[in-house]
Amino acid sequence: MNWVPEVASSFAGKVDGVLWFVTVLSIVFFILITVLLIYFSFKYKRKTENDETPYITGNQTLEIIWTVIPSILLFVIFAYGLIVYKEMRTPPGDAVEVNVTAKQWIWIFKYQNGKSTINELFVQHNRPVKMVMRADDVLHSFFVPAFRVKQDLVPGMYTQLWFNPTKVGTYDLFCAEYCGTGHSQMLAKVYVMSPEAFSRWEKGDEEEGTIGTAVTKASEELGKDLYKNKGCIACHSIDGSVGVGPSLKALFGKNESLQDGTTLEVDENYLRESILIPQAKVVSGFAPVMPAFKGILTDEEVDALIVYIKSLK
Amino acid sequence: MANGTAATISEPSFLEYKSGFRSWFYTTDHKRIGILYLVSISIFFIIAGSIAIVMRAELFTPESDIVSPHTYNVLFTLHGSLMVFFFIVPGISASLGNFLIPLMIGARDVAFPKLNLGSYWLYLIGAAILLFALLEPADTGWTFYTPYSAKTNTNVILLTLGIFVLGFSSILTGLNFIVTIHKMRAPGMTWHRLPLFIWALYSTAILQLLATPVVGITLLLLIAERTLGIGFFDPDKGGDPVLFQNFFWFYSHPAVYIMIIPAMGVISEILPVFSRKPIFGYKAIAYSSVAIAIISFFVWAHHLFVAGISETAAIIFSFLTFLVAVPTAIKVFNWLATLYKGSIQFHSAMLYALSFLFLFTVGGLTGLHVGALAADIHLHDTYFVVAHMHYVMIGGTVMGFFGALHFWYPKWFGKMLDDTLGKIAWFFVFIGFNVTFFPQFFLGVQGMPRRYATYLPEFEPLMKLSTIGSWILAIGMIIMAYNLIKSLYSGEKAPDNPYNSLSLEWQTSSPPILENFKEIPVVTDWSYGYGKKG
Amino acid sequence: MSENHDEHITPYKTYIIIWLILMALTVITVYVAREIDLGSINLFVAMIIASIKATIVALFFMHLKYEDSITWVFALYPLFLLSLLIGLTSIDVFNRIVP
Amino acid sequence: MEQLTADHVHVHHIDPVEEYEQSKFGMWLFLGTEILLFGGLFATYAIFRAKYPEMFHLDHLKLDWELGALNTIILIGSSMTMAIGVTASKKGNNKLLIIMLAITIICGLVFGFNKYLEYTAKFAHHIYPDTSIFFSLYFMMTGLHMLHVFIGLIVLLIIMILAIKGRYSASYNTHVEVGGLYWHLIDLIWIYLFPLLYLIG
Repeated sequence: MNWVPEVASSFAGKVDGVLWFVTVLSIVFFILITVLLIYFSFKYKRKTENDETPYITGNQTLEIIWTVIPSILLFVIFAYGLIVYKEMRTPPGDAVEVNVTAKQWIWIFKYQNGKSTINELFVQHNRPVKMVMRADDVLHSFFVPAFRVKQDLVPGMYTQLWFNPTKVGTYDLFCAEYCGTGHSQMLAKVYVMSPEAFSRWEKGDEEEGTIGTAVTKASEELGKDLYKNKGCIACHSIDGSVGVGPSLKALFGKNESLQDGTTLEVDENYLRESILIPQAKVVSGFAPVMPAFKGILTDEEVDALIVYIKSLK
Repeated sequence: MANGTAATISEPSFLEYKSGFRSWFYTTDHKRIGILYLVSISIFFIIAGSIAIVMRAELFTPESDIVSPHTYNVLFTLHGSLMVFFFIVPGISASLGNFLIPLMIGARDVAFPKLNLGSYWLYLIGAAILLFALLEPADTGWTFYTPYSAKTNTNVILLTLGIFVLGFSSILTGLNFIVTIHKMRAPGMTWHRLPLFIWALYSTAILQLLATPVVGITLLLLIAERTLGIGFFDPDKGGDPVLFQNFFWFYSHPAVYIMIIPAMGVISEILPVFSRKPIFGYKAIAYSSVAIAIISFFVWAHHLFVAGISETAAIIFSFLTFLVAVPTAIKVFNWLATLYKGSIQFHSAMLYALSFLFLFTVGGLTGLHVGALAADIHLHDTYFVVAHMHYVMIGGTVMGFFGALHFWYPKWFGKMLDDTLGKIAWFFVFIGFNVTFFPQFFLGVQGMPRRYATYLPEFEPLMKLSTIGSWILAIGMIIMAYNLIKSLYSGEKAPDNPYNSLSLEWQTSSPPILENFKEIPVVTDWSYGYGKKG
Repeated sequence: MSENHDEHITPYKTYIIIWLILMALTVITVYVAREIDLGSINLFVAMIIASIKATIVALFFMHLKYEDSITWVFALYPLFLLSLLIGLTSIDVFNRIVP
Repeated sequence: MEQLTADHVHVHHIDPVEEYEQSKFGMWLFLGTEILLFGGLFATYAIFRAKYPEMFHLDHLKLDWELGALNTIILIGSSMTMAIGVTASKKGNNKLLIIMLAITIICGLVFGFNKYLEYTAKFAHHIYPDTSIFFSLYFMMTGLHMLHVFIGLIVLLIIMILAIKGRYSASYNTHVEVGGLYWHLIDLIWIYLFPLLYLIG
């Protein structure tokens, strides 16, 4: 079993250093206290009803010792934590900025080249990135255990964090601040890519990036992946239960009444429009909160999602 | 303590002198009010504990299979709110404090008996509001963070209103205790002869009195946000959501000490009696309680290191946080030294007191991890915090509470507890607690966020272990509850002073008579004079 | 704590004088804020005058002057906590980084 | 303890001097709680005034400072009459006590009436608690204060009824002193609210 998650950012090791330092100190004190506790308990266990005990009420020297020594150690812990904290909070000047918007319950990443992705963050290996973050609705928190970074996203205010990924790979991103029903589904992946792979992705030849194998997959399977990875799952169930948005089960061909009072039958065009520009026709009884996926999903991906939705009988 | 009150008393005890509904719900007797609180908080403890069992059962597998994610969110909101506001804050202070303060300082009652009853009624009103709130329970978490709490369409108002009312119950109890301890001590009961439990409750009362109003106004503002549309915490209206967290923790961090200091007081009483030695470092323990009561007001924002507060504030608060650790450490060392060269008897109450020392040490030391800035960034809002907090709250407060129940049971009810059964229950509680919460430290370090209804498969083995632990813990609690109730009927009649304690409450009959003492005792020495002077 | 039960009884005349002083301070604070208008230190001046008024009310109307030390402690400690609440919260709110 | 009839129960005799001291101390503690209850609002005020000085300036001009000043005079006056009442009661002058309580209560009612005029004028101009942060503060602060005035009035009314019944004397006047302390606190809070809201927005 791994004690700590993967060490995948420049300061992750240093954070672990603080963790280990405090842990070792704690263990020393814990052992000291426990051993004395158990030793005293058995050594001085009551033998007879009239055991004689000494009348000891205190000891000035001891009091001073166990006030001063912990105080010093506590100050050292504080200082050590502070030094690493300073580094974690000070992004280097050359850090690449990524705009992060969190909303119930998806992550939207906007890159400097104008690209944007949902629930997938692409960063380049060994290149510091700075996240400039904002929440749309309620508090969220950007947490990547492998990088040892966490920062709340607050509506109406920008917060930031930075990291320098030092290991190519795929990492989990959690929302760590409670944000409602879909909180535990508000997950994303961070892809740390080699410079070559990253620039290929940046140029956009490989829109699906991660789901690199996607092209070869059948549409329905691709749709299912997209449903899980692009955040649909947080609001739209596939088992008929009503969430924040309507369930996708048996949605195709259904008659829906809209907020403007009209009704329509759900067909491919309606699905496409509702994915790309959700606010155009909102089903009555639901709030117009879905983000627009125009410019985020490719035509092929929308097609795949529609095939998938059709399959949900 | 030398006094002549131990003589056999023929008067009926406070339990017997009168019966019937009115004699309880209109009583101004501090001991009966203590029992009323004890029963009420126990009911909420059972409800909130059962909710915890359901939550753990849900977390047995990564998927959501027993309850829906929304229901899970409602459950942890209720678990937190009930445990914090209905059980653990009024817990030791209102139940044992009410029962013991006048007895221990040699008074006939608290300073304001009618106000005391009023506090209890307020508690009941708060509880009644809560019952209505349960019809459509909130899903905000017990912290009610804005803007979610201002936006969710569940019923936040009733729950916060109930807590607001409870707040006033808590304030008035604290007020009553401060005045009682200042003005009603028996002749000769100087400050430096006061039992440490009284010092602890005095410190707690200061926190109750001066921290609670801030959460009162904060929750009131939250209610106003939902009803009147004011926007102090609403970014759309120019407000600041993080301000809510500042205000909320201005109360809720001192509240942590409202929960733990009384338990520390209990330990300071139990250890000397069952070691037959004076408490070590009386003044250090007494003053450190007061120091905690003062310093704990300055540390609230260590809950907000990643919330978006300024770095300057984070650094100041981290530093102050380490300050508050010092008095806590001092207490632990003094308790340990009390055992040295004692004559230690493993009564079930003593077992709880010793496990308090053990578990609270774990809870306190892991507090250093989350107090250190860099480490907290990683650990914040993960299971590490959940484990740390439960080690302090269950390993500390609840162990202290159970210890107190086993220790003072003969005095409350005039019956001896079944000590063997008590030890068996302790064993299950101790093991179950550790199996439940120790794995959560590892889960937290590995990055498992809290308040997740579903989780990634890689966390499954430890989550399963934790759930199994919760069952063992439940078994222990059931055995203990059985013991407590059974002994009421079939327990041996308790002598006035079964443990040969020197403290004043043991010098009157068990259970005490209506006005505690036949004559107000005159105190000539402190209550820890065990052992052979020389 | 207080063993001294011969309570101080304030004569009626004192109250009238205190009232006159309070009235005068009220006029001053209105005058300063509306007529002179000191700009940025307006707040400062107004708060000082209000605090003088509050102190007088507490000392004489509420007889704090004749109370024992423990009452003083519990009268002043909340004010200290309030300044702490405002001070430490301001340290947070007004030092946040803007990325 | 009144319900106890059993003959073998001790009579809980309370020394009036002790009771007086305890109650007065208890009330001071309660005032500490009240200060921190309002404290949350004062802190909110401090933060947002520093954040939005222009808004506070422009919005406070919409308040009727003359009415605020009038209310200040009324409330300080009522505080004085209350203090005189306390002294009267200590001197055993029950008649003066009743007169002073009556004047205090009337002042409180006039204060409330003025507030009512103020609120209705604001509503007429379509100013509500959600109009701006400043008005949120204005309504919350004065509203909570008004609630305290209301509670204070009830307390004073009860004390006045008891005074008319002749319950108080030079040796027993705990309620008067304690009720007086509460009334003075209401005055104290207003002494800060008036300049903060009406004068220096």
